[in-house]
Amino acid sequence: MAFKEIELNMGPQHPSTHGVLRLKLAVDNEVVLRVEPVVGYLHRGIEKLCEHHTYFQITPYTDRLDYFAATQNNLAYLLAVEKLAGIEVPKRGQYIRVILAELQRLASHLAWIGFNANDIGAMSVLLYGFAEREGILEIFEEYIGARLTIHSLRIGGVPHDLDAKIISMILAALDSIPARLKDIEMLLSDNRIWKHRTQGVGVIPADEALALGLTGPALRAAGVRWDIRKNIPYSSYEDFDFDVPLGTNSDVYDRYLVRLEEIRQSVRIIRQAIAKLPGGESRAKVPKILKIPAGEVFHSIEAPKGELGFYIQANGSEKPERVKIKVPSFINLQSLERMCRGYLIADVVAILGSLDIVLGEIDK
Amino acid sequence: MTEKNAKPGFFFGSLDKLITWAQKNSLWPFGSGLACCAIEMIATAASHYDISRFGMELFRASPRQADLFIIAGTVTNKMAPVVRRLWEQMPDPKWVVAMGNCAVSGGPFPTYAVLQGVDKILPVDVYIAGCPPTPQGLLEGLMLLQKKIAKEHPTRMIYARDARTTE
Amino acid sequence: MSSTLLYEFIIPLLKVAVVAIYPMLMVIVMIWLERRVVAWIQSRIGPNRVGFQGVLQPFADAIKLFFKENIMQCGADRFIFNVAPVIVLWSALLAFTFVPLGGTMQIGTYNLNFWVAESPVGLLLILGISAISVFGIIFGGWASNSKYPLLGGLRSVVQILSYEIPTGLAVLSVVFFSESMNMIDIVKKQQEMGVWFAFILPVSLIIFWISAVAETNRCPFDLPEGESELVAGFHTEYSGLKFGYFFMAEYAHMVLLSSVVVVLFFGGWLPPFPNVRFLSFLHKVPGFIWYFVKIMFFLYFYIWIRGTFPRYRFDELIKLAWKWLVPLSLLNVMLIALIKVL
Amino acid sequence: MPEMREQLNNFPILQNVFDKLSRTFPGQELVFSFDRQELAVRVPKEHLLKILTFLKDDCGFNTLSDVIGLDNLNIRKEGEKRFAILYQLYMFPAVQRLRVRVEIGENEVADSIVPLYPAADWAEREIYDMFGIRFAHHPNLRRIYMDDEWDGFPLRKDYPLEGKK
Repeated sequence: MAFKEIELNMGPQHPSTHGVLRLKLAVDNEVVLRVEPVVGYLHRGIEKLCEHHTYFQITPYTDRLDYFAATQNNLAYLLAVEKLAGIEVPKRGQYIRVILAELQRLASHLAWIGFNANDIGAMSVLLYGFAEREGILEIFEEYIGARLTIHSLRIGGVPHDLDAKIISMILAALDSIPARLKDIEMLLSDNRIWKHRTQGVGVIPADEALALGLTGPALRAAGVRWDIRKNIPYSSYEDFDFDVPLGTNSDVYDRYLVRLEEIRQSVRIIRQAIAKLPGGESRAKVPKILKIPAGEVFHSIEAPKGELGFYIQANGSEKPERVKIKVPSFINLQSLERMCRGYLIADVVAILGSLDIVLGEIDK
Repeated sequence: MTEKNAKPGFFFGSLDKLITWAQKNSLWPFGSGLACCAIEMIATAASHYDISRFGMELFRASPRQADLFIIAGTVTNKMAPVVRRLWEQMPDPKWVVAMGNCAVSGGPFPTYAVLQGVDKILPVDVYIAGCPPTPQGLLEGLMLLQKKIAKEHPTRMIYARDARTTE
Repeated sequence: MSSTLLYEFIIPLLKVAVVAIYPMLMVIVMIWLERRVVAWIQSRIGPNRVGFQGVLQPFADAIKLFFKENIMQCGADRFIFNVAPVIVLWSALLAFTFVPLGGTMQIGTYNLNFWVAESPVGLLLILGISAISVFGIIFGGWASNSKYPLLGGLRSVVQILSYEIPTGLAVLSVVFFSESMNMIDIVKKQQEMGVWFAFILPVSLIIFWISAVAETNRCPFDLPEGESELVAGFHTEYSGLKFGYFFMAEYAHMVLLSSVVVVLFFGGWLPPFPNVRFLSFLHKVPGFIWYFVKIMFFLYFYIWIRGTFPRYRFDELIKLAWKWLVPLSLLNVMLIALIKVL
Repeated sequence: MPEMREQLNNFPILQNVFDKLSRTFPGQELVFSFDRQELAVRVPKEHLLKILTFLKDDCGFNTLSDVIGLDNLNIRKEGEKRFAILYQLYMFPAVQRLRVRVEIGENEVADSIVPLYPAADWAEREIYDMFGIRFAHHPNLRRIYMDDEWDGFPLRKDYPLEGKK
């Protein structure tokens, strides 16, 4: 019987492509032969917009890149601008930035666990993850007034100081997270069906992951110890001790374990940051009209999805000449083709979920 | 009795009430999100704000079974024909809610790649402002839609048969 | 009105009406129960705006589905596309004729028995008729003329056929004890032996229950309409009331298989603890109440599983059927045959 | 050049990369710049592949973080080429960064580094899509964001923000 390959289209609208991503699958009766991701359905031209806005006006645009971790995008952009303009952020401002960034990592990972479990069928974990994430969104709503695209950092530091009410809310949220993680782990970690669906699926060796430019939890699951918070500490991350969770055989199950462990480490970091919160100013003096002399800088941080970097080229005016955003999901999605060969359609869904891609970030 | 403003009699009036009551209370949204607003839409469907109280929690993945299309996010020029085709695939009594500034009017992205407002390609019933609108904002928009559905007259085609041609 | 007309024609007609409406009522209850229980598992509230505590929600869904536009795929095969949902729903409803809903009740001179038909091979008929629903699913998948339903249809064929075998063998082990495939005799045998088959044959109960969940395409075996993989599986292209048929058929199958499990293993309409002296007031409660209570437990169990388990992958599903359930049920049948002989 | 060495004194690894580069490529005009603790080197277009292979194999820059396209229409001095491509290299585990800059003319063809770093595949397609710089020997050079039949290259300075109607 002539072998006939079906061209299946996991189109721009599909329950498990986390947004508007199109996967062209060449399928031989459920076994995937080739995967070709097509992106660009959410390209809004943010880099072109950055060239027409001042440094202050660009920060809200960075919220809408990775809309799960808005504060992390702000942090990456602002650290690049401050490095370019030579602005020194006071210690208290740096600590508050670490607290907000790690809270945002918690929210992003909790949402990811929910989506990945929902892709593999466990719908309840999606609801548990989102219920826990609501607690963190309330903190941001109390601190800055918005929930998702919060624009919570400014050039030179943070807009408001952390008062006792917010700190008590943060500590309350941190207390409830480990209990909720235990529920999720009880439901998933040693569940035979979950193990069948995730162990040995989407395996990529460490050297190939490095060559493909993979970063973040997906790379750490391959056993590569690369966490920019540890390698090139920024915004006083060197004051906190936390360990970098590593996986062994780099499959969907290890990425799940690495992210679970990262949630616990983030809770540790926030507790230390609150305990050692120094006094003083929380924002440096920044001129109203910030003109940065010609120069270029590339600075990257450890976002929940991977290494998020900003390249800014200044031309002396108050608007940047060029802003290029090095986006982790864009590069991670490239390795999907390599990871999915020979697996089933159900595995493509699980692998895509384990990469934790966000289309707002990929299409910029 | 001119057909233009034909009033539904008792029978058709109460039949309308029954149909619109049913349509209002079992609006199955189409499980398609485009950008940041989609995350707030899911947060609205999650346990904290719980859209299932209104009977809307069955997010149907296939357009054939959905009757409410929430445009949650930025509609780019590349995505516009896809959104239009998805809307056409939905069975007839269908409603469209434009959620968020990007869907309402292009929002913060006046660029070459973004369609400035989804009402250029779809008939929109309710516009919800916000970038992204908070879950309370989305719930309020959906309740407005429910009120709008309650005022509709699906059996108009029967009691105002000629009106259909003059409409 | 002569008594034969009453006894021979009107009462069986009423009974047929009851058995036809009974699954529909159960479907209505199930829709509400499922959405509330799953919501409760997921710390949500579930529908509570429509009528008192959302009780009218299933009616709202049904009426809305009735008035939806009826879309036909352009390339679809018209007749098969329309017949598929009818087959799936019809096969579930027809099988209910042999399910005993309760014991016999003495009214005046006439003892009214709570089942429509009694046949010496009732059990086989039920399993056979409910297996016809596979045709509906394949027709639905194939006739929609698009890739995802086709994949959904293929998956359901292999799944339901490979789970027929453990079902058959588990039923065989029960028939060893009840020496008859007549559903009423099975219950009478359990009454006679004073113990339910569940306690004698726990292994075949487990096997039967797992294959029952697999046969109704319920989570964790809901691959044919795997939401996150195949968009909506075999009923992707169905809209309006045709989709409603598939929706109702799934619940009707659940009620059917729960009632088969109840009759085979938990003594259909028998009150629990028959020989405990001081609990004898339980006998006053009529049979169908017990049957209903036991069914509700199993329906709740279906929903409970849906709230907790992730979905199987296709090869795991088949491996579970052929590497675990079939050998286990064969062993079980041999074991029971040995016990019966000794 | 010698004062560049002093600047790199407290960065030993970057210093020996600087020495190796200036030793093995004495002829070509490599322009080094070290500002805000970031070492950047400007490389002529013809020797790009040779230098990048040398950096990857001998100097240990084993990962490519990003490929950045620039349109210097407004800020270029006289006689300079219009476009520039920057390769942001990263050395793991020694944790060092290096930026290699190449100047590209209006309709010159750059050569693709996908055989060296597979990660550059989509980044180069994005630069082609946004700036119109073609890459030789690229596996499948197509637009990645815009429609295939979109005319114009959006990130060029002379392309209006609202797009051509």
